[in-house]
Amino acid sequence: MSDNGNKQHDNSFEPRITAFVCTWCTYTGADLAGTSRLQMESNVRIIRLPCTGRIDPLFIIKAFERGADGVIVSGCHPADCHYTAGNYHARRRFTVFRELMDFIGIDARRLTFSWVSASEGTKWKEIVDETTDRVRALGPFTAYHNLAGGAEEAMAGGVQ
Amino acid sequence: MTVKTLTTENLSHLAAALLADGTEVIAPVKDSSGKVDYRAVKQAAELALGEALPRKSLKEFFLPQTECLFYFKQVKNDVELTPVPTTFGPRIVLGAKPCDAAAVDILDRVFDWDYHDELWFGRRQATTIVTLACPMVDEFCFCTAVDIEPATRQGADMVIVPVAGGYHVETVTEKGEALVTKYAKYFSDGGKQAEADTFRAEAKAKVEKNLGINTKDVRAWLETHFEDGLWHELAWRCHGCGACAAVCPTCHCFDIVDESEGVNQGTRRRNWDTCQAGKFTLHASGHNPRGEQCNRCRQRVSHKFMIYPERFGVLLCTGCGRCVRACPGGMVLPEVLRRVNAAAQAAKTEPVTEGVGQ
Amino acid sequence: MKELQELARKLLTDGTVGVVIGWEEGPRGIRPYFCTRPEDADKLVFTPRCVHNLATYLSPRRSNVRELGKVAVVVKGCDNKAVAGLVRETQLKREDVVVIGVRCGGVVLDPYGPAELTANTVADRCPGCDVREPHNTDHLVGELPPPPPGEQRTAKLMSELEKSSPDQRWDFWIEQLSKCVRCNACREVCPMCFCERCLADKTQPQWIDSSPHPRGNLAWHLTRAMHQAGRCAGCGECERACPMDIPLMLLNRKVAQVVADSWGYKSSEDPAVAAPIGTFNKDDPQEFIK
Amino acid sequence: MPRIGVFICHCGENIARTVDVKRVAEALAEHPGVAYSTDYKYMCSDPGQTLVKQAIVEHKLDGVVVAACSPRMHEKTFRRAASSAGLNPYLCEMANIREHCSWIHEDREEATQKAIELTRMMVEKVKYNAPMQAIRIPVEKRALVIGGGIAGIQAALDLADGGAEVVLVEKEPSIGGHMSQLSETFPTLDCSQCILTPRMVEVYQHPRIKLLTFSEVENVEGYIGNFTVQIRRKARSVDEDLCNGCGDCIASCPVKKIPSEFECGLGKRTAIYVPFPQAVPNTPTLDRENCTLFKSRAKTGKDACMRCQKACQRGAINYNQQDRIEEFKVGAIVVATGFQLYKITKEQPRPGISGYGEYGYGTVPDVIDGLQFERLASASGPTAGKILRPSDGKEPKKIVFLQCIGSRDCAKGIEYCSKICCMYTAKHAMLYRHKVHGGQAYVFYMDIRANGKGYDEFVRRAIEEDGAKYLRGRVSKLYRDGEVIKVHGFDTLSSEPVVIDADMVVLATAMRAQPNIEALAQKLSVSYDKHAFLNEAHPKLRPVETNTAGVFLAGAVQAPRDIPDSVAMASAAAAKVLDLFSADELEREPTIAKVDATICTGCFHCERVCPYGAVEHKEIRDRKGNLIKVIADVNPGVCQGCGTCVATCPSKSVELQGFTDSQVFAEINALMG
Repeated sequence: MSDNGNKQHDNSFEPRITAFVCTWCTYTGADLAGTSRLQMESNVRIIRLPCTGRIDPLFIIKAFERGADGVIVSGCHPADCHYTAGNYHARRRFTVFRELMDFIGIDARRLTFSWVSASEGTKWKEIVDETTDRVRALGPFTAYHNLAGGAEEAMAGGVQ
Repeated sequence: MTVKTLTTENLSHLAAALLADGTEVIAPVKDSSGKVDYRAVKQAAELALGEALPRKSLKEFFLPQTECLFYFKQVKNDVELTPVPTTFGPRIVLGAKPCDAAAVDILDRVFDWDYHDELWFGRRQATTIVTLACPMVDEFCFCTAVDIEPATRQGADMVIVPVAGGYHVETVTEKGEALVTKYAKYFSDGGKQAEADTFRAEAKAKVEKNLGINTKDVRAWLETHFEDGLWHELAWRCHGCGACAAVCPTCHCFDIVDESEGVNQGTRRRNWDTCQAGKFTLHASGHNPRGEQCNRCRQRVSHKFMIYPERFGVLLCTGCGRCVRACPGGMVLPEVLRRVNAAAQAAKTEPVTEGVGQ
Repeated sequence: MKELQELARKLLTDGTVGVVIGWEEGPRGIRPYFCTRPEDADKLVFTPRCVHNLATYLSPRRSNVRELGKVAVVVKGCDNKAVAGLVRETQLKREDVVVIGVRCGGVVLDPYGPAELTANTVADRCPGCDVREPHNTDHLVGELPPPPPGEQRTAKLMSELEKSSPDQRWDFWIEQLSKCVRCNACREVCPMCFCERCLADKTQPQWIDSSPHPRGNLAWHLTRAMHQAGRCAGCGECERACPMDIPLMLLNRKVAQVVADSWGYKSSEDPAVAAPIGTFNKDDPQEFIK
Repeated sequence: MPRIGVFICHCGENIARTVDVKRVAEALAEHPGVAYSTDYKYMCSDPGQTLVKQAIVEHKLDGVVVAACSPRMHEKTFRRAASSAGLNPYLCEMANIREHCSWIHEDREEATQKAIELTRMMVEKVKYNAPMQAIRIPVEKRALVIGGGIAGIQAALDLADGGAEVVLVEKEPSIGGHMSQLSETFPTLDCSQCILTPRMVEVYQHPRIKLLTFSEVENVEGYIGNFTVQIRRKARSVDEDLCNGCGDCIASCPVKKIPSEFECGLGKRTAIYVPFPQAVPNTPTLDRENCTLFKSRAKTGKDACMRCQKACQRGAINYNQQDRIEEFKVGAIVVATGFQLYKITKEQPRPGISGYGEYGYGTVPDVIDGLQFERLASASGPTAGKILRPSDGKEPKKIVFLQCIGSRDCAKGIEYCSKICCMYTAKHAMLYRHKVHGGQAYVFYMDIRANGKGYDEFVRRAIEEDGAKYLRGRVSKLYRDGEVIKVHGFDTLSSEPVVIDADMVVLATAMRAQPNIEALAQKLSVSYDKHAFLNEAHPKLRPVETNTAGVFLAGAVQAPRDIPDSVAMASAAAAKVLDLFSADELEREPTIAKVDATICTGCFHCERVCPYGAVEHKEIRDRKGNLIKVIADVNPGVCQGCGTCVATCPSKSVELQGFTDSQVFAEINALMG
């Protein structure tokens, strides 16, 4: 539909990447990357949550449904969780989810899980650049985006 | 009514010709695991006529399990709507079960009741249904008990009956006539009426053994047994899933949802729904008039054998038996009907009507 | 069989329970049976066609079953894991139910199909069964039959799928899930799907499209599989109930495999065994996290 | 239709240089639900905030999005502004188009497009924001101070003098910490004991301070204003109430040759002991590991010796005393657990690094660390203040000080500067010269860091007045050669190798985090850095607070600190606590979880994952009082708002206010279109 997120002055494919991050570590780490003026790829849109423990696999599913080509989930390193254990629970949840996604045929390379602390601005930049490169090479996730085609279906007028 | 004969070979040629002319051909098709479904075919060889009963009925070709009604988009403070077309390209169903065609005819009534459903009738108009007379699927067939015959003409534009070497052909409607006219070269003149009649009679006799009830008495009993132990007894076993409704050729309830497709845009869709689901009648207030499964079990039987006939004069059941075969809890509709019928007969002689439940 | 019938009759006669949930020979094969009168106890059967997991009837949502008073339920070892699951998740107080365990040598795939137990007809959960004799039951009946024949088909299919490319897996699943009509039979027969309002029925916001198109179906089945992690008893009722024959147990088994490989958890008949989701170990594997 | 106001900040040139802010404002003006959209040079400035406030009133806005810097920077600012204009503060959100956009991208087109999308996401989110009220919780006006070193003592006294009740917990038998071991203190050379001891006594006598020595924090539960702490009172074998500190038991003890911890092994103590004469409290402690009775008990099961019990006229000795747990309710916690020194032995109390092999791992006699030198120089020390070699008791004529042992040494694993070593080495050189006339001190250093008031002058004095020879360079090896220690070094200023025949070598070892401090940090939910120093909430603006509300830091637990710094931090932490205690109730962000009672099934997955035990069981009954179901209920005082319960709840019967499913959904939804 819209080509927002694509680098419009350039015709090559630019992936849309959604990042779900915790506010205490990774969001602050991304702030630090900003304060340090670390130049990075512009494809990532951050959604800030209190803790990785709050990040639901549904968010990732919905992001893919809404046109994301890749997703990053990032939070505090083990033992560093502001809430002591949210990241441990998230780690278990995403262990299952990642395997399940892989089993269903979603290329695991579209998903990045990372621990980025508030002091790891450089690591955040690396995660962003690396994920962008990887997903750019994989190409658009049209297989997922075309699953319902509700809007297109209506516009094209073909039902059944 | 025109009577013709169609050889097995020519049926295949007819399908090929229809496909070549750009007509969508829907027919029973077997998948790799041997299950049969109605599906649009790409070539005549896929046809699996006279095989097992397709898992789902024909209704999805007129009322798809999900369909877009329109597309909406909010622009500044306005909403733009893009409607969906209500006219469709030509389509033919080859080898439908007669009961499935009858179901479509039954449903025509409700879709032209308080509102004339353009999408239903758009598809109806575009579709020619050729049914294949049925020899009975198994002991859970009970079409004859609900006023339908195994080779009924109801809902069909053309009926074909298996005879030696091919099919005896009878046109029923103008659409059926048009088909015979347009593709005349595949049809030979004259039918095999006697052979066809025998087929019909034998099939009918077989199905009649499965269940014999008086539907009027059943309806009368239902009218006076809104509260009855039977409904509770059914609800013990019933899981409240919608498997029966999904495979039922006549269950036609739907849900209308607005599905988001991004910021301030989306589609309004119509999806299959079922009265067996607890959330089906849940009010926004939190109240649920059919809050318990016993209410919902009653609803399904009542709608089919009391409410629909009351309103439209026909039963909302074709006796195909799909609900029996699909039920994970072992619910058996003919068994329920048999018990209700027995109670209704008993009530005729006894002044006080007893419930049939424990 | 006699032993089971006698026990049921006794429990009903002395008023211990209001209903014994077991199996009967119905008009179309074996089906669940709700025995409320001592004189009906003879209808109770146990054969290799007793496939249904009756633990699902113990959910607090089954108001019509609850009306019958205290429940005795007949369980196979596998079904008993679901009973434990319900107790573990506080949906059931163990003392509120009388659990009658039956020693089991395996059941068939289809309660309506042939009764003979062979490598071809055996249900997928049976080969290699480790709970042929249920534990922690109130009563245990029957002789222990020989172990079930055959081998797990799902495991084989799963490893084949795992060997194929992601694109092939995707095509496989999208084809399978396209068939889904969202009748929710998988959910309704599942003993662990006891939520008062399923997430799939949540509309504000609508995480899972209610429309039965592949997008909504994928979101639904992924979510359901996620929610089964460490909870699925492995009874396979979802797959049996599916009118469109979607191989749902592939997903559940995959999740069970991840749970077992990552944290050494196996579904258990003991409600005191903590579920793997909701607990953690500081040293849990995390190779996938950068 | 919502009426959202969108305010795009230029941040001077910080944003406007790479983001076309005008275009962002124009694009958002077209977005459904946006009633007003504008840009301004500095949104956080007074006129900027006024612009926001005026727009809220004039355009009847029911939501505000400020696209500017990180919400961690100015979210409070704009929420306050919104609030003063009559809008609920929680209807204001920020889009981060500076740290997450303009500062990290160069391409103007890309950055502008991204800024539009980030702002649009927040507009969509804010449509689902609900007005919220801050949570008010009562405050328990008692503070827990962990650690009885100078920082803990200072914090406890400031708090108690300020009117707060204080519980001071010290794991050793006496308070005083490292400072009590020092001889003189830089840069004034006043006697450490002389300035510390009166404060220790003051703590002991203060009516509002409850002093718990030989005790450790067992468990911490609760939240700011309402912590419940459990303190393990380790068995001292001496009844504190009965003991009058006469010392008869100590005199009677036959086990007299235990190396004294207080004297850093340079002196001896008995099995029942007070660590040093001025200890507070003056109650002895029985060291069960070395006591004859307990050794006998372990071996034969029979009691032996028992001389101390016989000697005690008060009957205070109790060999069967058990550890006991005492519970206190406190409103705030000050962590002042201090540091430990890098060991010169091979084994380190903290894993990961080892000592210096080239300096003999502490096996070369007369190679000692700085704290041991302090004991030698101390008038109350094992040598009564005379500088004598531990090996033979001779007075060293040449002494070599090595700085940066363990510090600033990536190869050995500690890259930070320990801050105090330059100063105490200068002090040592000076004290040595004062005590050993004609002695020569050499100091090997990397560079001199003397950046405190009077510090550099102090070092100059050591060099210029007391004749310490400072050599810039490191020592490559040292070894015993007969009577002397050969020290091989390199003077980088003259580019010459140096060999000194020293009588004694003092290693200025690094300050390190306490062993097992991680366990305490986890009990307190305070994060720590890779060296296990606890993290402050903000390195500049919130140096004594932590990210766990109600927990504060003082002294070397946070980083290497000298005495003045530690005392300043302690007073700052005390001031913060007193500020917290100044109101009867405190306000908290309402970002907490809430259960929807109508759909909760009571599976209690939420309870299992909640790190705070905030989930309680609640009975739902009908009008007649019949139990319908038992469901989860979140205690708003205990919930910290992580949201782990929300993601875990299978039916989504629990919501996290401020980050509801609807809000997150709206943000994700905004990815398209």
